[in-house]
This record gives sequence, structure tokens and C-alpha cells, in this order.
Amino acid sequence: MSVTVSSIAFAIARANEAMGPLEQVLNDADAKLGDGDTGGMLARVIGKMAEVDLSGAVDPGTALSQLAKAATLATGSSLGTLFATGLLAAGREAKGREAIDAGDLSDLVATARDAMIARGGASLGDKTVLDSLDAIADAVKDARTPDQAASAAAKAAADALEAFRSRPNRIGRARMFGDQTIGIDDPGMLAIRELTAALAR
Amino acid sequence: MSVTVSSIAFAIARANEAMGPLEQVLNDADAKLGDGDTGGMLARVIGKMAEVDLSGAVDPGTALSQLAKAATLATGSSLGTLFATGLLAAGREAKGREAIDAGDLSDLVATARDAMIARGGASLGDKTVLDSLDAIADAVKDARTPDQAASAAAKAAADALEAFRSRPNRIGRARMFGDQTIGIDDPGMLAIRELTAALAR
Amino acid sequence: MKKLMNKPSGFVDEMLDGLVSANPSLALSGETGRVVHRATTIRKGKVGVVSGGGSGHLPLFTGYVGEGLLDGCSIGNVFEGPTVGSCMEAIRLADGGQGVLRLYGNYGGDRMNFDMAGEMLEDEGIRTTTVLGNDDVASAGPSERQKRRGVAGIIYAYKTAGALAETGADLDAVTAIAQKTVDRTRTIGVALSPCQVPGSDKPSFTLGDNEIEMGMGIHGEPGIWRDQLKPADTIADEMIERLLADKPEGVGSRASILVNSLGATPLEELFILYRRARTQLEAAGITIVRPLVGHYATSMEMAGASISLCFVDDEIEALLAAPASCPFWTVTA
Amino acid sequence: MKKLMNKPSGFVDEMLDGLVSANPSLALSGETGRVVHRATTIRKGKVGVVSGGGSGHLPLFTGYVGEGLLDGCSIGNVFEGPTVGSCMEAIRLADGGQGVLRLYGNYGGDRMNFDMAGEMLEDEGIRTTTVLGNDDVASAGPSERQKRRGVAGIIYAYKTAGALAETGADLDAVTAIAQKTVDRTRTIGVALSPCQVPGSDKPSFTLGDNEIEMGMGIHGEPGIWRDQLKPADTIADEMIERLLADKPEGVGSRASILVNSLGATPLEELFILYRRARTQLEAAGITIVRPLVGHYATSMEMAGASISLCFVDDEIEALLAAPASCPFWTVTA
Ligand SMILES: Nc1ncnc2c1ncn2[C@@H]1O[C@H](COP(=O)(O)OP(=O)(O)O)[C@@H](O)[C@H]1O
Ligand SMILES: Nc1ncnc2c1ncn2[C@@H]1O[C@H](COP(=O)(O)OP(=O)(O)O)[C@@H](O)[C@H]1O
Ligand SMILES: [Mg+2]
Ligand SMILES: [Mg+2]
Ligand SMILES: [Mg+2]
Ligand SMILES: [Mg+2]
Repeated sequence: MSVTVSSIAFAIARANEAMGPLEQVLNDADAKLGDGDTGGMLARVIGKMAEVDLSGAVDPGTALSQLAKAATLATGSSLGTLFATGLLAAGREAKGREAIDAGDLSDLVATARDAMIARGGASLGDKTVLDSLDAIADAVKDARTPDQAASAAAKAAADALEAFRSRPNRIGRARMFGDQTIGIDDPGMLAIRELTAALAR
Repeated sequence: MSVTVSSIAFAIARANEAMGPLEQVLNDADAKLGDGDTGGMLARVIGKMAEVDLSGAVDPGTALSQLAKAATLATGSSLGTLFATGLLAAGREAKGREAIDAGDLSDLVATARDAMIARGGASLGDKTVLDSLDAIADAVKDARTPDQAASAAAKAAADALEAFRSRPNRIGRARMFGDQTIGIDDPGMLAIRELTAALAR
Repeated sequence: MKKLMNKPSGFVDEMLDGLVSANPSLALSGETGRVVHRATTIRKGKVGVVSGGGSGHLPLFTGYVGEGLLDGCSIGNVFEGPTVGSCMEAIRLADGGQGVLRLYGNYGGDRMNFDMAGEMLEDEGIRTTTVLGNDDVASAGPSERQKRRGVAGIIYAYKTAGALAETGADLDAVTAIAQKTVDRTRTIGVALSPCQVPGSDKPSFTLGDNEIEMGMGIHGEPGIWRDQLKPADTIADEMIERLLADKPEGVGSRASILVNSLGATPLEELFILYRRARTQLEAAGITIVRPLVGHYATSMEMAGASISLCFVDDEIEALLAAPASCPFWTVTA
Repeated sequence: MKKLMNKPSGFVDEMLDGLVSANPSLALSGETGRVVHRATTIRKGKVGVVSGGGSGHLPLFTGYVGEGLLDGCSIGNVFEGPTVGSCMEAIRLADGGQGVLRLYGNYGGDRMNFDMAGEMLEDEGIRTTTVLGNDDVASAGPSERQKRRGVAGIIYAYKTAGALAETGADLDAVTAIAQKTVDRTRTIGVALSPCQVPGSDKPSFTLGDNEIEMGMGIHGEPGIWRDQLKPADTIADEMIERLLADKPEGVGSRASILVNSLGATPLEELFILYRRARTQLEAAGITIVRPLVGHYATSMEMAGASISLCFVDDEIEALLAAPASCPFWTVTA
């Protein structure tokens, strides 16, 4: 089994559903050290992506690019733009391939991660979504099916959140708070855990 | 005995001295219903008048006009301008006369009062300095000497203050407070009582 | 209230020093040191236009000295009238031999001072006329319009009288256009929070945490009602409604609008107000010309806004369009 | 904090609607509805100059769209970067075939968005360059100048780049003058009280009753020190001292100064600050050219002020003097 345009559309629809109860949770997490908009922003971005009609997309890569463009219209926040950046990079890489095999997912996530590092200037270890993606890229390496990949991703994102909780934020608004960020979840990493969990369900 | 240029200069000097302890008292009175500046303003105006070198004034009328001009440079507040108006009018009336007899004082105060009514648009009974001046004009009618006039003026100003306390202010900033002004001294009337008391001492 | 100032007693003089040194087109003169006038001397034969009032309202009053606007301005302490002496000096400096219009807000103290100055200058042979700004509809009913206080709307009269004076018109004509402009201008304000006079230990008034006052004057004079904060559109609707209910007799359907910050209220909020006001005016069949949005007449750090309408005719509209330049308002041809 | 607004979610769009309808020289476009640009289409052959940033800083950023200044501007939610999509739209609208300078403040989010927009537009054949405003001396030491945030001083680069672009200069020249202007501009701010993002239930930061913070950023980013309020002259002295300590290498002795209100601080206080700043600069042998005092870059109702110095050379001075006109800044020849 592989990832197709319609399974991408399905995943986005499911993520969009999941954002309902998540919006406030993520806002609250961001409010502790940032400006409290991570949830509202993600809801807007994913909502905009869910509106995109992917039926005309010739392949999964094109679908990812279309979703990226939708995201660029919906937000100016760091995380939103990084999402769009990652989707665009993955989409470019996948362009032309009729389907994405489960075995290709690790490389695609790594591509997204690297584009986001280049765009945002943060490093692995700074306690951001990058660390979640990095863990996911690693975890889905041996997945044979999209479902296996989803479970592995959900577990990796949950583990990464746990592992980084005790470390300080070193980028974005939260950085201003220095060691006060120790013990607090990064809202971006929390978002990834919740969204991957929703996809794995 | 009559009022001369030098007795005017002496009176101003004494009023100026009296303003020292009075400034705060009058500010506090004004703060209750106005903008709390009656004392500071009068101190400035009388201080400026005390600086005027009256030695060149050919007669008491000229001296009063010079004092009026000094006052017009020192303040833009209602009471200050009314003082200047009154002094100017009295000065004009006295101009040319070598001295002012005690018996002329009542008319001069009445002239000042009327000029101030014309300038400020208030009426007798509105609980302002006008009511003090009106009482003084009446009280000094029979004075034979400047000293007699001063005592009579002090008593009249004190009585007027008492009499008007239970009435409402009907002009200036205090008017906005309506019946809340009942029981409170008008700062302008209080100033007249204190200054005439100082001159009678 | 925190203020960037030194001693309260120096507030006005230091502010004026800064104002004229930052604006070479202005000069500060007079024995009182409280007259701001154009740095160039008045053109012989030009009618002078002067204003004056208390400090604490910048750009009012001194900020409107400039080409096509005021020739000079006397300025008092914060919220206190200018001295008679400074009014006299301002008028003298603005006299080019053709007389001077005294154009200022309708406040008892200011009237006393300008009246006295005018009378004393008659002896010097300077002819003066008076026009009083009385645009604040909240300060008295329509039948007592002459009792109304002057607020932000006076800048329309500065503009028309100033522009006409530049053309060489005589004192009567300049006076007439100022009067016509005042007669066609209406303002209402809403206060959200008070300001504090430098040196005072308490604000000029108090409002509850979420309370506003409709119609409050620029020194905190009582308004029409106090109530909880409402949505901007609801507030704009009431302000426009009150202004239109007071629309002068016999005017047409073209009006300039001024949405003015009383101080702390930012431009963002003014534009939100403007947006609704425009919609409501258009619905009432009024065409907006030359809208102004910004800080035009303030009460230091008071929060709130005022809306003024100036119902133009062809003459006023042309004069509003004439070139003008002062530190806070530039109109280019 | 009381605000004249409707729903927080409508704050920016209603504000923009008001801004462009009050200023016919501006237009609002794009699928995002978040691009303000000149109402006239770009002159073929003219280099475009665009900026962008979060809302809540009027006149920044959108207010500087106009002749001799910006061609267009993308604008985000309050204190949030503009979307990549709106940056792309702003750049496209400003492209007259000769490329577009992206000139905006050095904030991580804004950089991501403008960078991504630029890369995506490369495919469309639009050449873009980038200059980042980084004038805030309080945000990093001199050795890490490229990390500093951009604040009010960016308007000097708007002015010089905008003026040069009007002459028909090419993209490299326009980029170079913007970079030179940024390199010669330094700003420091002092905050007296916070502002509040619409919809938020608490202010962007808190300060004690009589407390101020030197060097605080325009979104409340931490500054250099917090202490009790001091006299204006003492504050001005420290600000000027810090700016001069950071004076760029190799510049002459002429500088323009901008004394800017962060929002609620009134003009009176700005002039008191200006007065002292001027004295101190003159004592340091610096000649002030074209001083600016007013509301140029705010954080809504935040109280406080910033001082910027732009050390001019002949080229910058001439470009500052060139005619320009936008809703909040007019320079006449
Ligand atoms: N430069 C960056 N690189 C990687 N991740 C980042 C970066 N900046 C922010 N993030 C991520 O984005 C999250 C915050 O997102 P959001 O609230 O949308 O941003 P903003 O600070 O613009 O409001 C952070 O928790 C972090 O995981
Ligand atoms: N129009 C007026 N006519 C007569 N007296 C007046 C008038 N206005 C004010 N006063 C007097 O002036 C006093 C207030 O003086 P002051 O505090 O200097 O005025 P301001 O209200 O301008 O601060 C009042 O107590 C009253 O006696
Ligand atoms: Mg956030
Ligand atoms: Mg008083
Ligand atoms: Mg007073
Ligand atoms: Mg944000």
C-alpha cells in the first residue's frame, strides 16, 4: 500500500477534524511562553488546506505543493510558514511519482525537516517541531504500510515531546524566557504529537 | 490721609508676603471643585506685580495701570485676568488724580467690580470674587482713612464668604458640580478674605 | 500617570522650546515667551489669523502655525488660557496693517483674555475681529449653540480663514469665511480614559475599568452619558447620529470628516471608527470630501476619539484644498 | 485596556478598510486582502520597494506607501508576520520589470515569509533583493549587529530607497542606498506602559506603577534595565549616550533625528525629549538635519518613545529632502 492523492486528502480532513478540540489546548500551551496563537493559527492553516480541491492533482507531490500554497495564504506565523516550507520541499521531491511508498516516507520527512532548518535558521536540539520531525523521520524508516508509518510517527512524536520537556527552548518567542522553559512543552512539538496521534487512530 | 503710589506699593508688598502661606490653602480650596491652581496663580500674579518698579508712576491711577499690565503677563486664568481688568478700570478712573481719598475707594472698587462683570459675564450672586468686591464697595463707603477702609473691607469679605458658603457656584469650573458646591468656599472669595485680612493687619 | 518630563513648572516652556527648535518654520517670541508665530515676518497687506489656548492639546493650537493656516498663536499653561499679554503679542506680530482675526475656542477664560487684548490694542490702532469655535454638540443644545465649547473642529476654520487670508482678502472676508466654517462644523467626542495635568497628583477625571463617557469635553467636562464600553460600530453610529441630528440648516450633502485621537487612542482604532462613520454617512446621502484621520487635537494621554463634520460648500471645499503647510498638516496642490 | 473596536478577529481587516477608504492614494488588494499598495499601477521601468510586517504599528508599515516611499506593503495580524502569500502579492504588484527591493524589519517570522515569497517568485522571473532594518541598539551588541531587530529607524531607508527608485535608478543602486541608510541608522526606545493585542485578556507585558524599561522592543521584548521613572532629561541623556556609543564607523557629523511616540505618549513629551536630545547632540558636535518628531512607528496604545539617529552623507541628505507623500509623512521640495 502507498500514499496517494486521496489518502493525503483523507489525512488532511482527519487533521482538520482533530483541530476542533485541539485549538484551545495548543493556544494555552503557547500562551505560557509565546503569544498564545499556535492553536488558532494551525486551525486556520489546516482548515485552509482542507478546503483545497485536490481532485485535479496529478500525483501526491502536486497535492503537497497545492497544500503548501494554501498554507502560505493562511498565516504569517513561524510555524505556519515552516509547515508550508516542509510541504513544498516534500512536494517538489515527490513530484512526478505516481505514488509515495511507505518506504519513501522517511526521506520525505527528512527533506521537509531540512528545508525547515534552512528556512527558519534553528538547529536540531532547539526544542522545536524540527526535533519532532527528526524523530519521525527516523521512526518511519522501516514502515511497510502507511498505517505502520502513522503509528510509528505518533509514538516517535510522543517520545520526543517527553524527551525535550526537561530542556530549554532555544528559538522563537519562547527563547526570551530561557531556563523558565524547562519543564514546559513546546507548543509546536505538542501539535505534532496530537496531530500524528489523530492520524494513527 | 489718602492712598498714594507708595501706599499702593506697600500694599502689594504685604499681599505678596501674605501669599507665602496662602498659596497652598487656596490651591486646596480650588482643588475641591476646580483645577487646584488659584493659589499658585495668585502667587504668580501678585509676585509679578510686586516686581514692578512703581517709582516712576506719576499718580495712583498710573500705578494701578502698571500693576494691571504686569498681571496680564503673569496669568491666563480667569481670576488673574479679572484682577487685571479691575485694576485697569480703577486705574483709568483714578488717572490724573494726585491721590485717592479714602472716600473715593468705594467708587473705585465698584468700578473694578463692574468692569469685571462686563469682562467675565458673571452676575452678582453667582458666588464669585464679584460678590466679595460688591460687599467691600458697600462696606468702605464711610471709611475716613485707608486703615478704616482696610478693616471694613476685611470684615465685609469675611462676612460675604460666610454668607455665600451655603449657596451654589454658578460660574466657572465649579459650576459643573452644581449643588455639590453648597457648603464649600469659593476659592476666589476665600482669596479676597485672606488678602484683605492681611492688609488690615 | 507616567510622563516623560522634568519639573512640572517647566513642562510648557520646554515643550515650546522643543517645538520651535524641531520646526524651523516656527519662532517663539514675546516678553511672555508664549507666542508661537511663523519664522517669517507677516507680509504687508495680509490679514493676520491668530489663535490661542491652553497647552496640552498638540497639534492644537501652536502646531497649526504655518503657510495657509495661522500666523501666530498665544499659548497658556496646561489647560489654562494664554495670558492677555501673550494674546496682545501674538496679535501685534500677526498685524500686517490689515487687521487680525482672533479665531479660538469658546472658553470663558480665553474669551476674557483675547477680548482684553483686543481692547488694549485698539489704542495702538490694530483692528481685530473675533470668531469663536463652538463645534462641540455635547456641550449645549442646538438652541444655545453660542454656549458650546470649541474642540477639534476649529481646524477647519483655521484652514479656510488661513487659505483666504493668503489670497490677500480683507479682514471682513476672512472673518466671514471663518464664521461660515464654524457655523457648518460639528464635533462629538468619546472618552475612554483620563489624562493628568503635569504636577497634579490625580487624573483630570475618573472612569471605571470598562466605562466610557460620550460627549466629554477635552478637559474632562461632563458629557452626555457614561456606560460600559460598546463595540466601535455602535459608538460610531451614535456619534454620527448625533452629528447629523445637529446638521446645520441649509447645507448641502458634501462634508469633510475628521476622526481625531484624543491622545492615547491609536490610528488603528481611528480607522475602525472611520470605516463605520463613512458607511453611515454614505447611507445618509452624504459625500465625504478630504477625510482627515489622526492626532489633530488631543488632551495629552487621554484615550478616546472625536468625530467632526464640516459641511462644505464650493467656497469652503476649494479653501480646504488650497496648499497649506504646518508641522502637523500639509496640503499640497 | 479599552479599545475602540468590534470583534478582535475583524480588527486588522476593518482597520485596513478604513485606512484605504480614508486615503484614496492607497488600495487594498490580493487574495489575502492584506496588501496595501499605491492606487496607481507601478511605472514600467521603476524599481519596486516593498515592506511588510505585523499590524499594530501604524503609521508603520502600510502608512508609508506613497510617492517617493514604498510601492506596496504586506501586512499581517497584530504583531504577527504577513503571510507568504501576501508577501508574494505585494512583490508582484510592485514589479515594474526592474525587480523589487524587500525592505523590512529583522524579525525571524518576517524573514521566513519574505524569503519564501522571493524564492517562489523567482520561478515567475521577478528579481528581488533584501535589506533588513536592524536599528534597535538594545536588542544585541555591536558585534552582533545582524541580530538586531528593526524598529522606527527603518523609515529613513524607506525614504532614501523610495526617493532613489523614483529617479529610475536600478535595483542594485536602490538596494545599496537602503543598505547604507540602515547601516547608518540607530534607535533606542523606552517603554512606560504596555499595550494589549486585540482579543488578548492581558497586556503584552507589565510594568510597575512608576516603572519604565529602557531598550524594550516594540512587542515587549526585554530591554536593558527596569527602574523607577526618571526626569525626561536624564532619560534623553542616556538614550543619546547609548546611540552615540554605537555610532557607525566612518560617518560624518550630520544626523537626522527621529523622536517617535510608541503610541500613547503625547507630542508635548516628545518635544521635551527632543529639546534635550538636540542640546546633547550639539554638545557632541553633531549637526541635526531634518528632525522628525511625532507618531512614526507605534505599538498601538503603548506609552513610551524612541529616538533614532540617521547619520547622513550628502547622498542620504539629498534623498531625505526629495519630495515624498504618504498619508503620514509629506516632504515638499
Ligand atoms: N525558527 C524556527 N524553527 C523551527 N521551529 C520554529 C521556529 N520558530 C518557531 N518554531 C516552532 O513554532 C512554534 C510556535 O508557533 P507559532 O505560535 O505559530 O509561532 P509565533 O511565535 O510566530 O506565534 C514553536 O513552538 C516552535 O516549535
Ligand atoms: N467669569 C467669572 N466672573 C467672576 N469671577 C470668576 C469668573 N470665573 C472665575 N471666577 C473666580 O475665579 C475663581 C477661580 O480662579 P482660578 O482658579 O484662577 O480660575 P480657573 O478656573 O481659570 O483655574 C473662582 O473661585 C471665582 O471666584
Ligand atoms: Mg505563537
Ligand atoms: Mg482654578
Ligand atoms: Mg486654572
Ligand atoms: Mg504569533
